[in-house]
Amino acid sequence: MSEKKIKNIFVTGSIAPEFIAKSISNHSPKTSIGGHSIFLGQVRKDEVDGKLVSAVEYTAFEELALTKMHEIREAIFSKYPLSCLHVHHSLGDIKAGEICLFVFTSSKHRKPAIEACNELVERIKAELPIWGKEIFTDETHQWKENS
Amino acid sequence: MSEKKIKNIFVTGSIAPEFIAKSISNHSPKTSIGGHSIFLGQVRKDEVDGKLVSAVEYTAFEELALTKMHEIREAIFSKYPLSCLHVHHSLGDIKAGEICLFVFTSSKHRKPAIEACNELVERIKAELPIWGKEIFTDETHQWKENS
Amino acid sequence: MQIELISFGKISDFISNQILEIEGIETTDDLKKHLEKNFPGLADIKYKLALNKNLVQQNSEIKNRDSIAIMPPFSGG
Amino acid sequence: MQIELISFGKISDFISNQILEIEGIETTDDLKKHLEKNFPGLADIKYKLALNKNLVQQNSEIKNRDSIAIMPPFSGG
Repeated sequence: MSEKKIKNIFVTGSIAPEFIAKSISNHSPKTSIGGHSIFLGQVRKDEVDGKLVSAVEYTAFEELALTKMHEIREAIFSKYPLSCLHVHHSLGDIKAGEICLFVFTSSKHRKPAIEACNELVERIKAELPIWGKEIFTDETHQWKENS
Repeated sequence: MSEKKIKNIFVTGSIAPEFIAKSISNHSPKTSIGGHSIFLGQVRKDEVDGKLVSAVEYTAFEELALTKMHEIREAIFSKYPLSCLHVHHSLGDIKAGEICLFVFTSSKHRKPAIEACNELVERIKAELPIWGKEIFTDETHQWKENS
Repeated sequence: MQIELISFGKISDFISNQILEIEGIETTDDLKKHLEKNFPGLADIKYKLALNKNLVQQNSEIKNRDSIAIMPPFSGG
Repeated sequence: MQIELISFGKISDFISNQILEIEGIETTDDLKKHLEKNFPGLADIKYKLALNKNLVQQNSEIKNRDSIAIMPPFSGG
Protein backbone atom coordinates (compact mmCIF):
# COMPACT_ATOMS: atom_id res chain seq x y z
CA MET A 1 0.00 0.00 0.00
CA SER A 2 3.03 2.30 0.24
CA GLU A 3 2.74 5.15 -2.25
CA LYS A 4 6.05 6.64 -3.25
CA LYS A 5 4.63 9.72 -4.94
CA ILE A 6 3.93 12.70 -2.67
CA LYS A 7 0.26 13.56 -3.11
CA ASN A 8 -1.10 17.06 -2.93
CA ILE A 9 -3.74 17.51 -0.23
CA PHE A 10 -4.39 21.21 -0.77
CA VAL A 11 -7.34 22.69 -2.61
CA THR A 12 -8.04 26.39 -3.06
CA GLY A 13 -11.33 27.35 -1.48
CA SER A 14 -13.87 25.20 0.31
CA ILE A 15 -14.51 21.49 -0.29
CA ALA A 16 -17.81 21.06 -2.13
CA PRO A 17 -20.29 18.37 -1.01
CA GLU A 18 -20.41 17.30 -4.68
CA PHE A 19 -16.66 16.64 -4.55
CA ILE A 20 -17.24 14.43 -1.50
CA ALA A 21 -20.02 12.57 -3.34
CA LYS A 22 -17.73 11.99 -6.33
CA SER A 23 -15.01 10.73 -4.01
CA ILE A 24 -17.45 8.27 -2.40
CA SER A 25 -18.78 6.99 -5.73
CA ASN A 26 -15.21 6.47 -6.99
CA HIS A 27 -14.99 3.67 -4.41
CA SER A 28 -17.96 1.75 -5.70
CA PRO A 29 -15.82 -0.48 -8.01
CA LYS A 30 -13.63 -1.37 -5.00
CA THR A 31 -15.88 -4.18 -3.85
CA SER A 32 -13.58 -5.47 -1.14
CA ILE A 33 -14.41 -2.35 0.89
CA GLY A 34 -17.04 -2.82 3.62
CA GLY A 35 -16.77 0.44 5.53
CA HIS A 36 -15.86 4.07 4.93
CA SER A 37 -15.11 6.58 7.65
CA ILE A 38 -15.23 10.29 6.87
CA PHE A 39 -14.37 13.34 8.91
CA LEU A 40 -15.32 16.82 7.74
CA GLY A 41 -14.15 20.04 9.33
CA GLN A 42 -16.61 22.90 8.95
CA VAL A 43 -15.83 26.57 9.66
CA ARG A 44 -17.75 27.85 12.70
CA LYS A 45 -19.28 31.31 13.02
CA ASP A 46 -17.76 31.68 16.50
CA GLU A 47 -18.39 34.77 18.59
CA VAL A 48 -15.31 36.37 20.16
CA ASP A 49 -15.77 39.51 22.28
CA GLY A 50 -19.05 40.25 20.55
CA LYS A 51 -17.62 39.85 17.05
CA LEU A 52 -18.63 37.05 14.66
CA VAL A 53 -16.24 34.99 12.55
CA SER A 54 -17.26 35.32 8.91
CA ALA A 55 -14.47 33.16 7.42
CA VAL A 56 -11.20 31.43 8.18
CA GLU A 57 -8.27 32.11 5.86
CA TYR A 58 -5.96 29.11 5.69
CA THR A 59 -2.29 29.30 4.75
CA ALA A 60 0.26 26.49 4.87
CA PHE A 61 3.94 25.86 4.52
CA GLU A 62 2.94 23.62 1.66
CA GLU A 63 6.13 21.73 0.92
CA LEU A 64 6.76 20.89 4.56
CA ALA A 65 3.09 19.97 5.03
CA LEU A 66 3.11 17.59 2.06
CA THR A 67 6.33 15.90 3.18
CA LYS A 68 4.90 15.48 6.68
CA MET A 69 1.56 14.24 5.30
CA HIS A 70 3.41 11.68 3.20
CA GLU A 71 5.12 10.42 6.37
CA ILE A 72 1.78 10.25 8.23
CA ARG A 73 0.14 8.46 5.30
CA GLU A 74 2.87 5.80 5.25
CA ALA A 75 2.61 5.34 9.01
CA ILE A 76 -1.18 4.96 8.88
CA PHE A 77 -1.01 2.48 5.99
CA SER A 78 1.53 0.41 7.95
CA LYS A 79 -0.57 0.48 11.11
CA TYR A 80 -4.04 -0.28 9.70
CA PRO A 81 -5.22 -2.66 6.94
CA LEU A 82 -6.74 0.09 4.78
CA SER A 83 -7.96 -0.06 1.21
CA CYS A 84 -7.87 3.71 0.72
CA LEU A 85 -6.92 6.92 2.45
CA HIS A 86 -7.65 10.42 1.13
CA VAL A 87 -7.02 13.81 2.71
CA HIS A 88 -8.03 17.23 1.37
CA HIS A 89 -7.42 20.52 3.15
CA SER A 90 -8.54 23.96 2.02
CA LEU A 91 -6.33 26.99 1.51
CA GLY A 92 -7.57 30.58 1.23
CA ASP A 93 -10.80 32.06 2.54
CA ILE A 94 -13.38 29.53 3.75
CA LYS A 95 -16.68 31.03 4.84
CA ALA A 96 -18.52 29.97 8.00
CA GLY A 97 -20.59 26.86 7.20
CA GLU A 98 -18.21 25.67 4.48
CA ILE A 99 -16.06 22.52 4.62
CA CYS A 100 -12.29 23.01 5.04
CA LEU A 101 -11.07 19.46 5.82
CA PHE A 102 -12.05 16.11 4.31
CA VAL A 103 -10.48 12.92 5.64
CA PHE A 104 -11.68 9.67 4.07
CA THR A 105 -10.57 6.11 4.93
CA SER A 106 -11.88 2.76 3.71
CA SER A 107 -11.30 -0.83 4.76
CA LYS A 108 -12.79 -4.31 4.51
CA HIS A 109 -14.15 -4.23 8.07
CA ARG A 110 -15.21 -1.04 9.77
CA LYS A 111 -12.75 -0.76 12.67
CA PRO A 112 -9.52 0.01 10.76
CA ALA A 113 -11.27 2.70 8.69
CA ILE A 114 -12.75 4.32 11.81
CA GLU A 115 -9.56 4.19 13.87
CA ALA A 116 -7.34 5.36 11.01
CA CYS A 117 -9.68 8.27 10.28
CA ASN A 118 -9.59 9.43 13.91
CA GLU A 119 -5.83 9.14 14.12
CA LEU A 120 -5.40 11.02 10.84
CA VAL A 121 -7.54 13.93 12.03
CA GLU A 122 -5.51 14.20 15.26
CA ARG A 123 -2.19 14.04 13.43
CA ILE A 124 -3.25 16.49 10.71
CA LYS A 125 -4.26 19.05 13.33
CA ALA A 126 -1.14 18.56 15.44
CA GLU A 127 1.56 18.01 12.86
CA LEU A 128 0.81 19.81 9.61
CA PRO A 129 2.13 23.37 9.26
CA ILE A 130 -1.21 24.97 8.45
CA TRP A 131 -2.60 28.13 10.02
CA GLY A 132 -6.14 29.45 10.21
CA LYS A 133 -6.82 33.19 10.50
CA GLU A 134 -10.32 33.95 11.77
CA ILE A 135 -11.70 36.93 9.89
CA PHE A 136 -14.46 38.80 11.73
CA THR A 137 -17.39 40.53 10.07
CA ASP A 138 -15.73 43.91 10.84
CA GLU A 139 -12.64 42.72 8.92
CA THR A 140 -10.40 42.48 12.00
CA HIS A 141 -8.78 39.10 12.57
CA GLN A 142 -7.32 36.74 15.14
CA TRP A 143 -5.19 33.66 14.58
CA LYS A 144 -6.97 30.40 15.31
CA GLU A 145 -5.54 28.11 18.00
CA ASN A 146 -6.35 24.40 17.94
CA SER A 147 -7.83 23.00 21.11
CA MET B 1 -32.21 17.87 21.71
CA SER B 2 -34.78 15.19 22.49
CA GLU B 3 -36.96 14.50 19.48
CA LYS B 4 -40.32 13.06 20.31
CA LYS B 5 -41.27 12.05 16.79
CA ILE B 6 -40.08 8.62 15.69
CA LYS B 7 -38.04 9.15 12.54
CA ASN B 8 -37.90 6.68 9.71
CA ILE B 9 -34.38 5.47 8.96
CA PHE B 10 -35.24 3.08 6.13
CA VAL B 11 -34.81 3.76 2.45
CA THR B 12 -35.59 1.34 -0.35
CA GLY B 13 -32.50 0.55 -2.38
CA SER B 14 -28.97 1.85 -1.98
CA ILE B 15 -27.95 5.22 -0.56
CA ALA B 16 -26.78 7.46 -3.39
CA PRO B 17 -23.60 9.55 -2.97
CA GLU B 18 -25.68 12.53 -4.17
CA PHE B 19 -28.04 12.00 -1.22
CA ILE B 20 -25.02 12.10 1.11
CA ALA B 21 -23.82 15.32 -0.56
CA LYS B 22 -27.26 16.90 -0.10
CA SER B 23 -27.28 15.84 3.52
CA ILE B 24 -23.87 17.45 4.08
CA SER B 25 -24.83 20.70 2.36
CA ASN B 26 -28.03 20.91 4.45
CA HIS B 27 -25.71 21.52 7.42
CA SER B 28 -24.00 24.54 5.94
CA PRO B 29 -26.46 27.03 7.57
CA LYS B 30 -25.75 25.42 10.97
CA THR B 31 -22.68 27.53 11.63
CA SER B 32 -22.13 26.36 15.19
CA ILE B 33 -21.00 22.99 13.78
CA GLY B 34 -17.23 22.47 13.60
CA GLY B 35 -16.99 18.77 12.79
CA HIS B 36 -18.97 16.07 11.03
CA SER B 37 -18.33 12.36 11.37
CA ILE B 38 -19.73 9.97 8.78
CA PHE B 39 -19.76 6.20 8.58
CA LEU B 40 -20.79 4.43 5.38
CA GLY B 41 -21.41 0.72 5.07
CA GLN B 42 -20.68 -0.66 1.59
CA VAL B 43 -21.72 -4.11 0.33
CA ARG B 44 -18.68 -6.33 -0.24
CA LYS B 45 -18.29 -8.81 -3.08
CA ASP B 46 -17.14 -11.49 -0.65
CA GLU B 47 -16.10 -14.91 -1.86
CA VAL B 48 -17.62 -17.86 0.01
CA ASP B 49 -16.69 -21.39 -1.13
CA GLY B 50 -15.76 -20.10 -4.57
CA LYS B 51 -19.01 -18.17 -5.01
CA LEU B 52 -19.16 -14.35 -5.20
CA VAL B 53 -21.70 -12.18 -3.40
CA SER B 54 -23.51 -10.07 -6.00
CA ALA B 55 -25.89 -8.29 -3.60
CA VAL B 56 -27.22 -8.23 -0.05
CA GLU B 57 -30.96 -8.18 0.41
CA TYR B 58 -31.92 -6.35 3.61
CA THR B 59 -35.14 -6.91 5.51
CA ALA B 60 -36.10 -5.47 8.87
CA PHE B 61 -38.76 -5.73 11.55
CA GLU B 62 -39.37 -2.08 10.80
CA GLU B 63 -41.61 -1.01 13.67
CA LEU B 64 -39.39 -2.62 16.30
CA ALA B 65 -36.28 -1.23 14.59
CA LEU B 66 -37.65 2.31 14.56
CA THR B 67 -38.70 2.16 18.22
CA LYS B 68 -35.26 0.84 19.15
CA MET B 69 -33.53 3.44 16.98
CA HIS B 70 -35.54 6.16 18.71
CA GLU B 71 -34.28 4.88 22.06
CA ILE B 72 -30.68 4.80 20.81
CA ARG B 73 -31.01 8.31 19.35
CA GLU B 74 -32.26 9.69 22.69
CA ALA B 75 -29.46 7.94 24.56
CA ILE B 76 -26.79 9.29 22.20
CA PHE B 77 -28.19 12.82 22.37
CA SER B 78 -28.12 12.65 26.19
CA LYS B 79 -24.57 11.32 26.23
CA TYR B 80 -22.89 13.62 23.69
CA PRO B 81 -23.27 17.36 22.95
CA LEU B 82 -24.38 16.87 19.35
CA SER B 83 -25.87 19.35 16.92
CA CYS B 84 -27.25 16.69 14.59
CA LEU B 85 -27.60 12.95 14.19
CA HIS B 86 -28.89 11.20 11.05
CA VAL B 87 -29.15 7.49 10.27
CA HIS B 88 -30.24 5.88 7.00
CA HIS B 89 -30.35 2.14 6.34
CA SER B 90 -31.23 0.42 3.10
CA LEU B 91 -33.89 -2.22 2.59
CA GLY B 92 -34.15 -4.51 -0.44
CA ASP B 93 -31.40 -5.56 -2.82
CA ILE B 94 -28.16 -3.63 -2.51
CA LYS B 95 -25.51 -4.57 -5.07
CA ALA B 96 -21.83 -5.08 -4.21
CA GLY B 97 -20.12 -1.68 -4.17
CA GLU B 98 -23.29 0.20 -3.18
CA ILE B 99 -23.86 2.00 0.13
CA CYS B 100 -26.34 0.40 2.57
CA LEU B 101 -25.74 2.39 5.78
CA PHE B 102 -25.18 6.11 6.33
CA VAL B 103 -24.55 7.40 9.87
CA PHE B 104 -23.92 11.14 10.18
CA THR B 105 -23.19 13.11 13.39
CA SER B 106 -22.21 16.75 13.88
CA SER B 107 -20.98 18.77 16.83
CA LYS B 108 -19.20 22.00 17.72
CA HIS B 109 -15.90 20.27 18.46
CA ARG B 110 -14.84 17.08 16.70
CA LYS B 111 -14.70 14.57 19.55
CA PRO B 112 -18.43 14.21 20.35
CA ALA B 113 -19.30 13.77 16.66
CA ILE B 114 -16.60 11.11 16.20
CA GLU B 115 -17.41 9.19 19.39
CA ALA B 116 -21.18 9.35 18.85
CA CYS B 117 -20.80 8.12 15.27
CA ASN B 118 -18.73 5.12 16.38
CA GLU B 119 -21.15 4.23 19.16
CA LEU B 120 -24.12 4.57 16.80
CA VAL B 121 -22.59 2.18 14.26
CA GLU B 122 -21.92 -0.42 16.98
CA ARG B 123 -25.42 -0.11 18.43
CA ILE B 124 -27.14 -0.17 15.02
CA LYS B 125 -25.35 -3.39 14.12
CA ALA B 126 -26.00 -5.03 17.48
CA GLU B 127 -29.47 -3.82 18.39
CA LEU B 128 -31.57 -3.14 15.31
CA PRO B 129 -33.66 -6.07 13.99
CA ILE B 130 -32.30 -5.96 10.44
CA TRP B 131 -31.10 -8.95 8.45
CA GLY B 132 -28.86 -9.18 5.42
CA LYS B 133 -29.15 -12.05 2.96
CA GLU B 134 -26.08 -12.46 0.79
CA ILE B 135 -27.15 -13.34 -2.74
CA PHE B 136 -24.50 -15.13 -4.79
CA THR B 137 -24.03 -14.75 -8.52
CA ASP B 138 -25.54 -18.25 -8.99
CA GLU B 139 -28.68 -17.03 -7.14
CA THR B 140 -28.11 -19.19 -4.07
CA HIS B 141 -27.97 -17.33 -0.77
CA GLN B 142 -26.64 -17.34 2.78
CA TRP B 143 -27.69 -15.18 5.71
CA LYS B 144 -25.11 -12.62 6.74
CA GLU B 145 -23.69 -12.74 10.26
CA ASN B 146 -22.21 -9.62 11.81
CA SER B 147 -18.67 -9.95 13.14
CA MET C 1 -56.04 -19.71 21.27
CA GLN C 2 -54.62 -18.18 18.13
CA ILE C 3 -51.37 -16.28 17.76
CA GLU C 4 -49.80 -14.67 14.75
CA LEU C 5 -46.29 -15.92 14.06
CA ILE C 6 -43.88 -13.82 12.01
CA SER C 7 -40.32 -14.83 11.26
CA PHE C 8 -37.24 -13.04 10.03
CA GLY C 9 -33.80 -13.70 8.57
CA LYS C 10 -32.69 -17.30 8.26
CA ILE C 11 -35.62 -18.46 10.38
CA SER C 12 -37.94 -17.28 7.60
CA ASP C 13 -36.28 -19.94 5.41
CA PHE C 14 -38.09 -22.68 7.38
CA ILE C 15 -40.88 -20.98 9.36
CA SER C 16 -43.29 -18.97 7.27
CA ASN C 17 -45.56 -16.28 8.65
CA GLN C 18 -48.70 -18.03 9.88
CA ILE C 19 -51.60 -18.09 12.27
CA LEU C 20 -50.81 -20.71 14.90
CA GLU C 21 -53.44 -22.52 16.92
CA ILE C 22 -51.97 -23.33 20.35
CA GLU C 23 -53.40 -24.89 23.50
CA GLY C 24 -51.96 -25.01 27.01
CA ILE C 25 -49.36 -22.36 26.26
CA GLU C 26 -49.45 -19.37 28.54
CA THR C 27 -46.03 -17.75 28.37
CA THR C 28 -43.25 -16.97 25.94
CA ASP C 29 -41.08 -19.64 27.60
CA ASP C 30 -43.80 -22.23 26.94
CA LEU C 31 -44.02 -21.03 23.38
CA LYS C 32 -40.26 -21.39 22.85
CA LYS C 33 -40.41 -25.06 23.89
CA HIS C 34 -43.40 -25.59 21.60
CA LEU C 35 -41.69 -23.92 18.64
CA GLU C 36 -38.42 -25.82 19.14
CA LYS C 37 -40.33 -29.10 19.17
CA ASN C 38 -42.37 -28.27 16.09
CA PHE C 39 -39.58 -26.60 14.12
CA PRO C 40 -36.43 -28.63 14.88
CA GLY C 41 -34.21 -26.17 12.94
CA LEU C 42 -34.83 -23.60 15.64
CA ALA C 43 -32.99 -25.49 18.37
CA ASP C 44 -29.57 -24.79 16.81
CA ILE C 45 -30.18 -21.09 16.30
CA LYS C 46 -29.87 -18.25 18.77
CA TYR C 47 -33.09 -16.33 18.50
CA LYS C 48 -35.14 -13.71 20.30
CA LEU C 49 -38.88 -13.21 20.44
CA ALA C 50 -40.84 -10.01 20.15
CA LEU C 51 -44.34 -9.93 21.63
CA ASN C 52 -46.64 -7.42 19.95
CA LYS C 53 -43.63 -5.52 18.62
CA ASN C 54 -41.77 -5.40 21.93
CA LEU C 55 -38.58 -7.33 22.46
CA VAL C 56 -39.17 -10.12 25.00
CA GLN C 57 -36.58 -9.60 27.74
CA GLN C 58 -38.11 -11.90 30.35
CA ASN C 59 -40.76 -14.59 30.36
CA SER C 60 -44.08 -12.91 29.43
CA GLU C 61 -47.72 -13.91 29.31
CA ILE C 62 -49.24 -14.64 25.89
CA LYS C 63 -52.85 -13.83 25.11
CA ASN C 64 -55.21 -14.76 22.30
CA ARG C 65 -54.47 -12.87 19.06
CA ASP C 66 -51.00 -11.79 20.20
CA SER C 67 -48.35 -11.32 17.55
CA ILE C 68 -45.04 -13.10 18.07
CA ALA C 69 -41.94 -12.42 16.02
CA ILE C 70 -39.05 -14.92 15.90
CA MET C 71 -35.76 -13.19 15.23
CA PRO C 72 -32.30 -14.70 14.62
CA PRO C 73 -29.17 -12.61 15.40
CA PHE C 74 -29.30 -9.23 13.68
CA SER C 75 -27.04 -8.51 10.74
CA GLY C 76 -27.79 -4.99 9.63
CA GLY C 77 -25.28 -2.34 8.58
CA MET D 1 26.15 35.69 5.57
CA GLN D 2 22.64 35.94 4.17
CA ILE D 3 19.65 33.81 5.06
CA GLU D 4 16.10 33.86 3.77
CA LEU D 5 13.53 34.32 6.51
CA ILE D 6 9.91 33.23 5.95
CA SER D 7 7.21 33.51 8.56
CA PHE D 8 3.77 32.01 9.03
CA GLY D 9 0.57 32.47 11.02
CA LYS D 10 0.52 35.16 13.67
CA ILE D 11 4.28 35.59 13.37
CA SER D 12 3.74 36.89 9.83
CA ASP D 13 1.80 39.79 11.44
CA PHE D 14 5.08 41.26 12.72
CA ILE D 15 7.91 39.53 10.83
CA SER D 16 7.67 39.77 7.07
CA ASN D 17 9.50 37.50 4.67
CA GLN D 18 12.94 38.97 4.15
CA ILE D 19 16.58 38.40 3.37
CA LEU D 20 18.46 38.72 6.64
CA GLU D 21 22.14 39.66 6.87
CA ILE D 22 23.65 37.94 9.94
CA GLU D 23 27.16 37.76 11.38
CA GLY D 24 28.54 35.47 14.06
CA ILE D 25 25.52 33.13 13.92
CA GLU D 26 26.36 29.53 13.22
CA THR D 27 23.43 27.48 14.48
CA THR D 28 19.65 27.57 14.76
CA ASP D 29 19.97 28.11 18.55
CA ASP D 30 22.10 31.21 17.87
CA LEU D 31 19.53 32.37 15.36
CA LYS D 32 16.65 31.97 17.83
CA LYS D 33 18.40 34.26 20.31
CA HIS D 34 19.09 36.76 17.54
CA LEU D 35 15.48 36.72 16.33
CA GLU D 36 14.01 37.03 19.85
CA LYS D 37 16.23 40.08 20.47
CA ASN D 38 15.35 41.74 17.18
CA PHE D 39 11.65 40.81 17.15
CA PRO D 40 10.50 41.12 20.77
CA GLY D 41 7.02 39.75 19.93
CA LEU D 42 8.63 36.37 19.33
CA ALA D 43 9.67 35.80 22.94
CA ASP D 44 6.07 35.23 24.10
CA ILE D 45 5.18 32.80 21.31
CA LYS D 46 5.88 29.12 21.06
CA TYR D 47 7.42 28.61 17.66
CA LYS D 48 9.38 26.11 15.64
CA LEU D 49 11.94 26.62 12.92
CA ALA D 50 12.30 24.81 9.64
CA LEU D 51 15.69 24.83 7.95
CA ASN D 52 15.51 24.43 4.19
CA LYS D 53 12.02 22.93 4.48
CA ASN D 54 12.96 20.46 7.23
CA LEU D 55 11.58 20.82 10.71
CA VAL D 56 14.42 21.69 13.11
CA GLN D 57 14.31 19.04 15.83
CA GLN D 58 17.72 19.74 17.36
CA ASN D 59 20.28 22.51 17.12
CA SER D 60 21.53 22.62 13.50
CA GLU D 61 24.23 24.41 11.59
CA ILE D 62 23.18 27.30 9.39
CA LYS D 63 24.97 28.06 6.14
CA ASN D 64 24.97 31.02 3.77
CA ARG D 65 21.78 31.23 1.65
CA ASP D 66 19.85 28.82 3.88
CA SER D 67 16.12 29.31 4.13
CA ILE D 68 14.62 29.52 7.63
CA ALA D 69 10.90 29.34 8.34
CA ILE D 70 9.48 30.60 11.66
CA MET D 71 6.26 28.77 12.54
CA PRO D 72 3.85 29.39 15.43
CA PRO D 73 1.66 26.50 16.70
CA PHE D 74 -0.28 24.88 13.86
CA SER D 75 -4.02 25.41 13.57
CA GLY D 76 -5.16 23.52 10.50
CA GLY D 77 -8.27 21.40 10.16
